[in-house]
Amino acid sequence: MTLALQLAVAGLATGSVYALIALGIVLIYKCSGVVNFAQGAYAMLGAYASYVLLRAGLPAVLAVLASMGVMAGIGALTERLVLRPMLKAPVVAVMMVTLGLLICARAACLAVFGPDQIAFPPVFPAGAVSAGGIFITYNYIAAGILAAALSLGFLLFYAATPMGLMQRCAADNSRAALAIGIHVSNQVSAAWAMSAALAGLAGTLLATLNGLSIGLADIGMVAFPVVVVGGLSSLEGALVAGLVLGVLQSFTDGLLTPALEDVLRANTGIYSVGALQQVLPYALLVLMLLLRPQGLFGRRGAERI
Amino acid sequence: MALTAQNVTIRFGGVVAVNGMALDAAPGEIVGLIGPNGAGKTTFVNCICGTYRPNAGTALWLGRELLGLSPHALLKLGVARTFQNVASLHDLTVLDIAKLGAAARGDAGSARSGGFFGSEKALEAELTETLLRPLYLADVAHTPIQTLPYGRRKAADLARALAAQPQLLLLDEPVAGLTSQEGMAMAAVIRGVRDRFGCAVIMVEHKMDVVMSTCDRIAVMAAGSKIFEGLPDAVQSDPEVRRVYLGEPG
Amino acid sequence: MGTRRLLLALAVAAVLIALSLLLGRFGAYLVRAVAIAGIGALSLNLLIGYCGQISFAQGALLGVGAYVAGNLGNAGVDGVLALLGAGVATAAIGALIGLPALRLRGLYFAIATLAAQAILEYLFKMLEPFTGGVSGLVIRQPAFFGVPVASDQVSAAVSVLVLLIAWLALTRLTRTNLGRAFLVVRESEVVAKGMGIDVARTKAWAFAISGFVAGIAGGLIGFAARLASPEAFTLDLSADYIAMIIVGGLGSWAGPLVGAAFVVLLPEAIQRVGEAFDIANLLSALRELAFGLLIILFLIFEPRGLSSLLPRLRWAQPRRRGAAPSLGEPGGAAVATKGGERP
Amino acid sequence: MKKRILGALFAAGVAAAAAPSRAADLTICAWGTITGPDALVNGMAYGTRDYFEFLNQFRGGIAGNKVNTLLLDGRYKLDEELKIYRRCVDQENAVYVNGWSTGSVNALKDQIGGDGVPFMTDSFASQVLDPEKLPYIFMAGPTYEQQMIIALRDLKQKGGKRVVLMHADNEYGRGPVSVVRQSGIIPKLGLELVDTVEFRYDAQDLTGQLLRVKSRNPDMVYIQSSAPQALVTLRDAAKVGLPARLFIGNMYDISPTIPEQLGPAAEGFRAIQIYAQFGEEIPAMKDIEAFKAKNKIAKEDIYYMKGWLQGTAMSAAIGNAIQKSGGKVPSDLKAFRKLVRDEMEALRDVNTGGITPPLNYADHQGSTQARIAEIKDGKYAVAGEWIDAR
Repeated sequence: MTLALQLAVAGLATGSVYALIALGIVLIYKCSGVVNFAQGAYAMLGAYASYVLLRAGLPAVLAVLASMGVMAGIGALTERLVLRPMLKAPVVAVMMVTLGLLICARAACLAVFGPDQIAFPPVFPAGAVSAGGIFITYNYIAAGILAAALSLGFLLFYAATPMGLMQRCAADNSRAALAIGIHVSNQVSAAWAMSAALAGLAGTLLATLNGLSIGLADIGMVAFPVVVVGGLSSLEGALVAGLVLGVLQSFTDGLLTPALEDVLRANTGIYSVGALQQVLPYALLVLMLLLRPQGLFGRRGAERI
Repeated sequence: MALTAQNVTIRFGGVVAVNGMALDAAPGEIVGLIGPNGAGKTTFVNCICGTYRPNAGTALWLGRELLGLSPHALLKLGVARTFQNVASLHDLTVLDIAKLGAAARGDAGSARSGGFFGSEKALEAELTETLLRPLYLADVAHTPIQTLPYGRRKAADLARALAAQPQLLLLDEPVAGLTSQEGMAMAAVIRGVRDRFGCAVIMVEHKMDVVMSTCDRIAVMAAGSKIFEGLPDAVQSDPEVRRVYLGEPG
Repeated sequence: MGTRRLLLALAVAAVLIALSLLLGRFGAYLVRAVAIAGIGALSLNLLIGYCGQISFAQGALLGVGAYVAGNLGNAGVDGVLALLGAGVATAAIGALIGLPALRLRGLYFAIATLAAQAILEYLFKMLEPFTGGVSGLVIRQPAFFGVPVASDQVSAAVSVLVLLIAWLALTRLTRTNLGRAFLVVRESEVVAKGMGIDVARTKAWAFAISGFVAGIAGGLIGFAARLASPEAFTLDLSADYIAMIIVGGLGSWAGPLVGAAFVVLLPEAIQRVGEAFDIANLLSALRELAFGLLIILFLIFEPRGLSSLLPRLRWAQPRRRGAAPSLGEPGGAAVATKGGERP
Repeated sequence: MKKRILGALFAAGVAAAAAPSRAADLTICAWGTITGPDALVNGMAYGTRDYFEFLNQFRGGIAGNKVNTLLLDGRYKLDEELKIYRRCVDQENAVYVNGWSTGSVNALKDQIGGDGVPFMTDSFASQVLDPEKLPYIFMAGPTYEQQMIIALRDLKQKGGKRVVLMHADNEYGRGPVSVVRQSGIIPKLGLELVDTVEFRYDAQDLTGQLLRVKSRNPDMVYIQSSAPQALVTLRDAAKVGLPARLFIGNMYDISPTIPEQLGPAAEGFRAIQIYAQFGEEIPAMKDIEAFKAKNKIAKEDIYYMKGWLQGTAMSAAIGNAIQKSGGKVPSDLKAFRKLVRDEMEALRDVNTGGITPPLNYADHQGSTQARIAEIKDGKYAVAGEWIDAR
């Protein structure tokens, strides 16, 4: 039981980081119809930016905020310089251009920071809570809570503030938004900026947990199943699916895989099921696409000709 | 009657786009379908030719139910359509488009595509002579459709539909976007097609002069329903039509 | 197809074959790598460039081909039959991956192929009796029509020959009804359906044919490396192939070949230039950076790819802009998928 | 313009690819993960290259012949490594090749024999160690299986019982673990294998796996993976409250990065140590210091020492081969390679300047001895004497 509880806590912590990344992807998709492969790269860049600023001696809070600012700038710049010229290009081209961005960002960090993992300066106090057989470090708790709080805060922002409303309006119907005086292209830039800043924060949190390396960018790939399972244009879906996936992966690692392997080892010649958690998100994704292609929270839309 | 559509109804969410629409057409007859924007004309056509699946209604064609069949199956039954906007098909030439139409008719064709190994020369010659030349497209047979002026693209789309040798032809605004000169030429072509192939034609169109001079019978739609049906001369004098369609106070 | 194009293709193939027979083993190695990549890119071009179905599973499909051809070859089946077998098996898997495409469109389908890639990679590692697990499958030297392929030069020549056949077959395919139907489906499924094209059947054929060619390319990869390893058929490889057809020019038939040559040789070129300077630890980063930048710049500034540059430079032909296939043109696909795309 | 630059770049590359290599007396070709997932241990790639550079700068090359060394980046990607191998053998005409990953050596083992080129593998995989069937492949220490057995014996001695094996999902990880598991040596030693845990070699988070390990209540967890994965493992072990002293890794888990990044969480972690540490007071260090005075050393760690040792062994064989040919590099490369191989196998009691006990290459391993190192106060310290794994 304590094992299950601890797995759940660990899963929620990672899941909330997934959710942060996935939120960014959904936001960009809603506003500009682009599935952004570079979201993982934003996370990685944000983490490296925080690292540089922390090393420069900035206090943790300031450094993280500043890195989010930097990422917002990078996000907006990407939209202006790369995505805008491709406004009329087909979807495969836009997807590929974001993939190109991912490759470039990784290569740039590789050139500047080298291939080895770097120790991330401590942002949260060291130490751990140990109660009732559950053992968890402050760092883990803080990262998990922060990510979850931010995700929720972002949902609130989107649902309740004027700017959020404008964003929603621009996303739902850009022509109508234009007609009532919303500067749609600015809103699209703003969405990219926000989404990159979110990813940057997620990357920083992830770096406090996992250390700093260009491998951080890989989280973008996990986020894709998350957004599809949640429903490509649903923010709530991204949040829920992120958490669910985090917990599921954690349970797969800690409970399902060993149980499965125990059975297989006892009864068959099969010894291992390998890195099962790695395919789990994708298996889930396929299942979802077959059963409910619009995702957990997505709506089915009619198509016009 | 060859085509008898009755009580065709389709809803999108809460909106009833077509409501209890009825229409029929006989071989060799050109039926015009007119009405203000949003009246549901194109939606009705989309229901008949398989793009949409209506919520209710029947459409019998030579005794067979059409509603619910795919466009692919409909073509085999001799039902073809043209599009309001001709899709941009970068790489395809006029002849390619015509061949696509011919392919859709299945086994009925006299000279079929040569497949992977054979030659298509015979088919090309047949299509050029019987379709492209009458539609004034023979000189641009090998030109990519994208580079042609709008009027000729529409003609190519018509050629595609005709290549399937339809017995029921649905035309969605065949002269929209054409100059009036081109429009009259197209109208003449449509009449020629009818005379030549003897097919039933349903034609959605806005341009009244074309409709008046081409159609044998006219149906008027408003808000998803038919409000009038009759001879061209009678349409203009009907007070209800004048009110909803020509904008005159009742 | 025009006689001129056929002659040109034959001439290029002849030169490549001669080159591979004359070159040293490393040169032959490069020619073979380009030729095999070219076959794989042709296959993907059929799917993405012609039928408009984005797939990120090309790497895994090549893997399927390699494993099947390897197992058949090891069981004593002749190389030619082994390649054909790999083609058929991969066509089946390709069609299976394509199944969701009958229901899903655009982005959703692209992400579904990501899943297919991940799941196949996992299976490569787990199906040990068939794949050799993480160690990979050691493949014996193949024999074609009973003649063993003893040297890298000969295997390069064989690859070029297969490339030529694949190129001729695929260019011919686009001149059939099915080929024309691919193009219409790419532009708009709605229009295609309205035209009476059986969209599901057309897509299924695209996946099967593309898979068949990919399987043959994969088989050649296996025969060349003499090993099929899960580490070789990753998502990175899929991305490489997509880059090839984009850099080369989507939807043209010279594009994939130019793109394959470019993507295979560019890293080697940068490597060699870089070795002149003492930047060993930066070279990989530079290679990746160049790769990424190329993709971005081509997509923004030259969406019709390298292959569209070649004739302009070489013969300075005036070209109608609209006549060439283009990624950047506001095509129906873009309009149909922007924003409103739902499965 | 863009096109022209690309064209020029291209032409240059193709020209370079087609041209024969630079004129030098003899060429050594090495590849490693300069950039990639296991770059943390790439000191050995630099070490081997630097040893030959050292010979050039301080000893006038090998028996008066300058050595051209080529260090390439395999990026831990199989196709890249296979391409590099082809280049080394056929284009650079290397007399001796030093290659990286277990996967690549495994893929190349037949070709290496066919090409007849002496090959020093950085991997310790037992399936490429076979002096009879694979006469051209050499390594520089005990195999992964032997390293694992050293750890198991140590556990037995200390009275432990329950063993967990953790490994990555690649050949390097899964291969040796299944060999040891299937050999039945664990029960033979009176130990119990309570679980085997496989993970993605590029995994960033192993919390779930470590909770699983924790639930098995092990006395020892052996990590068959390299420093980057050991780092993640120990970090997440601390997260779930498993002490580092339970863990022991193979020889690729000795990296200053681990105590540096994990601090107290790494205290007590142990690893199999085959070579002397960088900076130890041994004769070889004097050469390295001399070299360092004139050159920059990329990584000052134990893997650099491994590379240096590999260079020592390779150059000894090459030197003997040149002497047998009358002091000159033979013009027949094929024969020269064969001669180098024979001389390699004939190496006895090669002095390594204290990096390892003297080398004996009859078994293609050089040395089968190792010690166990433990992290104490943020540093690896040798605990105990040389143990022979055989």
